[in-house]
Amino acid sequence: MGWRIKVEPRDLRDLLKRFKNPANYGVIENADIVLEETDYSCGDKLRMFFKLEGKRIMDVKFTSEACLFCNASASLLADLVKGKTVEEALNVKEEDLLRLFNTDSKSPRYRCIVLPLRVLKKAFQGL
Amino acid sequence: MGWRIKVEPRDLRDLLKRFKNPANYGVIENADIVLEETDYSCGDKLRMFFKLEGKRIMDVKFTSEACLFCNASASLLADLVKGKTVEEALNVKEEDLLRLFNTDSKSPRYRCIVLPLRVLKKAFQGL
Amino acid sequence: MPLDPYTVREDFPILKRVINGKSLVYFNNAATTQKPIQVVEAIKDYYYNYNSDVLRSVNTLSSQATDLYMKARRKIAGFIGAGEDEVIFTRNTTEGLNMVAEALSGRIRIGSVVVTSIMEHHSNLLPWRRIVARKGGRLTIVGMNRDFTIDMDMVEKSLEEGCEILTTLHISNVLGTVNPVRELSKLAHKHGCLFILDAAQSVPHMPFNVKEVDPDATAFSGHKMLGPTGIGVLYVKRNILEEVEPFLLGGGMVKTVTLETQVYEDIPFRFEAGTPNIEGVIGLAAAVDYLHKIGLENIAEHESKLVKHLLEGLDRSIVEIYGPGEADKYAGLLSFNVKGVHPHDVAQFLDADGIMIRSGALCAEPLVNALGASAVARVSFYLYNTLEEVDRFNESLKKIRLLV
Amino acid sequence: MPLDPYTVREDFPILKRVINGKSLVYFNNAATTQKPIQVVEAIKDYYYNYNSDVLRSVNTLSSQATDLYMKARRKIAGFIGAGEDEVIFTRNTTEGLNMVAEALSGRIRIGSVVVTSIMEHHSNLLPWRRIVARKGGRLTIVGMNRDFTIDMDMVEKSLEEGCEILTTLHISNVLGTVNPVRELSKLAHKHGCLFILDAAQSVPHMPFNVKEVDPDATAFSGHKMLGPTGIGVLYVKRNILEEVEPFLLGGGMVKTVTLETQVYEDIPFRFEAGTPNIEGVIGLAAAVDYLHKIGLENIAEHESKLVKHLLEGLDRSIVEIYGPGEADKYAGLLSFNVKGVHPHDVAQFLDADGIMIRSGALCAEPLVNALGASAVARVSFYLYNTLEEVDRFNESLKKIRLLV
Ligand SMILES: Cc1ncc(COP(=O)(O)O)c(C=O)c1O
Ligand SMILES: Cc1ncc(COP(=O)(O)O)c(C=O)c1O
Repeated sequence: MGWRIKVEPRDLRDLLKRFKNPANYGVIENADIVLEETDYSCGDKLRMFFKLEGKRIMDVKFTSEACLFCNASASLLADLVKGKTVEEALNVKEEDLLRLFNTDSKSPRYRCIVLPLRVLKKAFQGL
Repeated sequence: MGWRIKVEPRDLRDLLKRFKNPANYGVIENADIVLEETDYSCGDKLRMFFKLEGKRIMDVKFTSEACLFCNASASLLADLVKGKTVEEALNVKEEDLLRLFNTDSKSPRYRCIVLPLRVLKKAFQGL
Repeated sequence: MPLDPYTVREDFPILKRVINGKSLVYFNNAATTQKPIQVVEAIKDYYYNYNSDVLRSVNTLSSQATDLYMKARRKIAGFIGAGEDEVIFTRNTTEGLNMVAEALSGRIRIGSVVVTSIMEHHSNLLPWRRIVARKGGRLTIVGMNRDFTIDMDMVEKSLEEGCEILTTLHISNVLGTVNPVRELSKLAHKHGCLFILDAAQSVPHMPFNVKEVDPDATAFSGHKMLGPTGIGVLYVKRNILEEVEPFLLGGGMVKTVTLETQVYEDIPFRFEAGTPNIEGVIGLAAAVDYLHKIGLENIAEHESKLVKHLLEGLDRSIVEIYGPGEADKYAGLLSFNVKGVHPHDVAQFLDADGIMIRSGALCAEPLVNALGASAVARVSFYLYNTLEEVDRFNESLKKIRLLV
Repeated sequence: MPLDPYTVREDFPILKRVINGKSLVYFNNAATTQKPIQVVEAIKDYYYNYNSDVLRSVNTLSSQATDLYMKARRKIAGFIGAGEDEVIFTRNTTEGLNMVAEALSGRIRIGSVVVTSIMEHHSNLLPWRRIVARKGGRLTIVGMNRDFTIDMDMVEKSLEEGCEILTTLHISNVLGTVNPVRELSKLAHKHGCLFILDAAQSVPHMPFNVKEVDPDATAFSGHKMLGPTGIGVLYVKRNILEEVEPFLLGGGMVKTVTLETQVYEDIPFRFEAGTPNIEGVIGLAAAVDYLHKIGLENIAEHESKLVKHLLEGLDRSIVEIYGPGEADKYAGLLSFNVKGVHPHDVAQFLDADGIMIRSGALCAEPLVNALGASAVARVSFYLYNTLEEVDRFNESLKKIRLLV
């Protein structure tokens, strides 16, 4: 994986191909936790659904009114934490997601990319 | 008359000589109008007393916790308007006072010098 | 004499920047504008030659600073045709609107009505909503006409039913449409209602005079008109200023203070507590000089040309344009969406070509939602933008088919 | 390494000015300080290379500006040992103190007590007086000890009788004395009371860490520490910030807004409505860098030396000195009166020699009155002042015998 952002329309196109209909998009009807957040750059809305068994994350899905980067990030994050424990998931860092996009916190898309992680951390807070 | 300000300690000394115990300083016991104002440069307090007969100004006095310039200006203004009508007094301009001190509205003492006139105008407002 | 943007551009060093290998195209002027050398140099000159406290100290430096400050204040007041004592310096439009709402809260009682519109920026919705909630009043939110301006029939109906305050924006920061502010103020006053105007997007872009428009209060921001951030203007009619409570209390807004009580300073100083943003006022006055030199009519005309050119180049088969769709109905900004592409991705795509636009809900979520969107992309112009830049934008956007 | 004011002066172009034929001596630093080239150039660099909206737009320019802004924010928070999310940008100390007072007004009920001191600047008296008046609470004003610091016995007694908020200044802008803030915060917290600190005169002049002093909130101004006007800092502990209502509402402080309601942004952004003073934050961060480079310990030590020299030179037969009178009891400022001469006239007299001081009630009328005066003259130092300047001051003041 790895998309360099800030550079070529081509990169956006590749990203689009892979995430036009992103994996893990959708609703978990009997979710244990549902959380929605909006980003303060005034745009991305993201809702995440978590199904747990004890401290283990059995399933993660999301719905959104969000951009490519936010959707891609949510989709990848869901893959990353499925099957892990809540504690392990809380150890995922912003950098881990940013690295998947070959970028850092200075990217114009920084907030889009880290939004899913913020939702996850808030969802698991105090668990 | 005429003190150039902003220049020499000598000028201040001359001013002091003349206004150490300024004319018209004091209280009018049966004044028709008494008004006190403080200047927003945080310092000068000036109280003015007016004795009227109809629309004619019979006497003006002042008391103050104020600097030399404010005292001098109040003293000179009192001389200037005594015997005049309220309307004539209201026609006195800031420039008239500033000219007595050979200065203009850019002087550091501008506010001290015009305070007596502001008190007078407020006192006669609506008369 | 029409404005020559190429001459103007010489005064804006940032426009020479290269971003992502392309020369910068700055189309985000409704968010904030660039600053000319003249403004930056005025600030620098102040700092290196006159910096002092103002309105307080008896010394030459302070008098000189005070003189510059008061001249700047007069210039800024004059720019909108206001009296010097009717202008209060704020941080930005947002603070100005919060201040009026708080100041006028005394007029709101149980059942009182404040009328506003669906078009408002959050900064002119939330403060009023808070006031009416606190006082048990009611907020009526009127919709738009087909031409995407405020629905005058609804306004009139609301006013007839009785209302304390009518408040709306002049130019929509999402749609670029211009509300009929003179009719609004006449209508409001006819019904004994105050008219408060959010002029954040109009004062920088067109001739504006409070004597003609006749709002009871209006707010705008320096940073949207070539001036510094951190400085805004709130105009309020003298008679209202005389009767409302100061917002912030402290140094500089009192004549005298005892252990028991205080006497407030005269207007407008009563409303400016603490050390003011002196450099901001001086920078904004330099911006006003600059705008005057170019001419507000010329700026408005120039922006019209740019919008027209933009509209001609947009490919309507992939682009959805918000608002009336006819060039002469827009002030210098326009929002759109590329079908099937999130506006953040559109912005990113244009950014790769060195073109800066804004995307999102533009701090006007209710309006954007009413347009059937959750976010939009916005192009907003100013005096230094050129037809060539619009061509570059239109070319770049054509390539977005790749994504669709 | 002790501070060399002559090297420092090279960074302050204004100090080369000639006023009334004499080279400028600037002794009005408690009012506002001069700005070094480094601060002005940081602002200029921002305008000419990065100027954009921050925290909102998806484009390279905005990301770069946001990155600069957030770095500056972290630096300023770090300067006082605060967490990044505990710092709110204000216009000045005055706004900060008004904000805390309003934010904490929920804790004031009928009969609640707020304790403050006779030493306060108007900006830390009036906002609390308004709150207690509105809520039916009571304001207790404690006096001073013989050493002209806050009367700790009175404070303790008031706290024991029950009090919600204790608020005072750190260094008096009139007396130059330093209140025992660690003891005050410990005492307040022991009695379950909040401690609010006006640090306008301390943060610029000495090492200051919120973790050590432990106030629940504290405010200071950028312009008193080499930074721009129009930017101030309000520190508030995270747990308090989480529970209080935002002060201003509008763009940038909400996550989402519907026609009915809104969800506020996380702290601290919830408290910063509208476009922030970006250049102010960037300028202030440059000022913080500058102060760090010199070292706050060094600055405090340098100012001590100047005060000592000043006191040695003052002719006590004509000059009345306020405060404890011993050099080591003063931070870098001192107030006095020349017997029989109004302080405005003293200031004018010194001005003729190119020396700028402040005179008046110094926005602390109750304190000045308690000193038995209606106005005082004040000398206040900073890192660029020299012993030679103090000599010039003392020489000039001797000549005032002419007036006495
Ligand atoms: C102790 C103290 N508090 C508050 C203030 C107010 O600061 P500002 O005018 O920057 O709000 C000052 C400065 O005048 C001060 O010295
Ligand atoms: C119509 C309108 N009102 C208010 C604002 C708020 O301006 P500021 O962020 O300068 O307070 C803006 C700018 O974003 C605007 O476009």
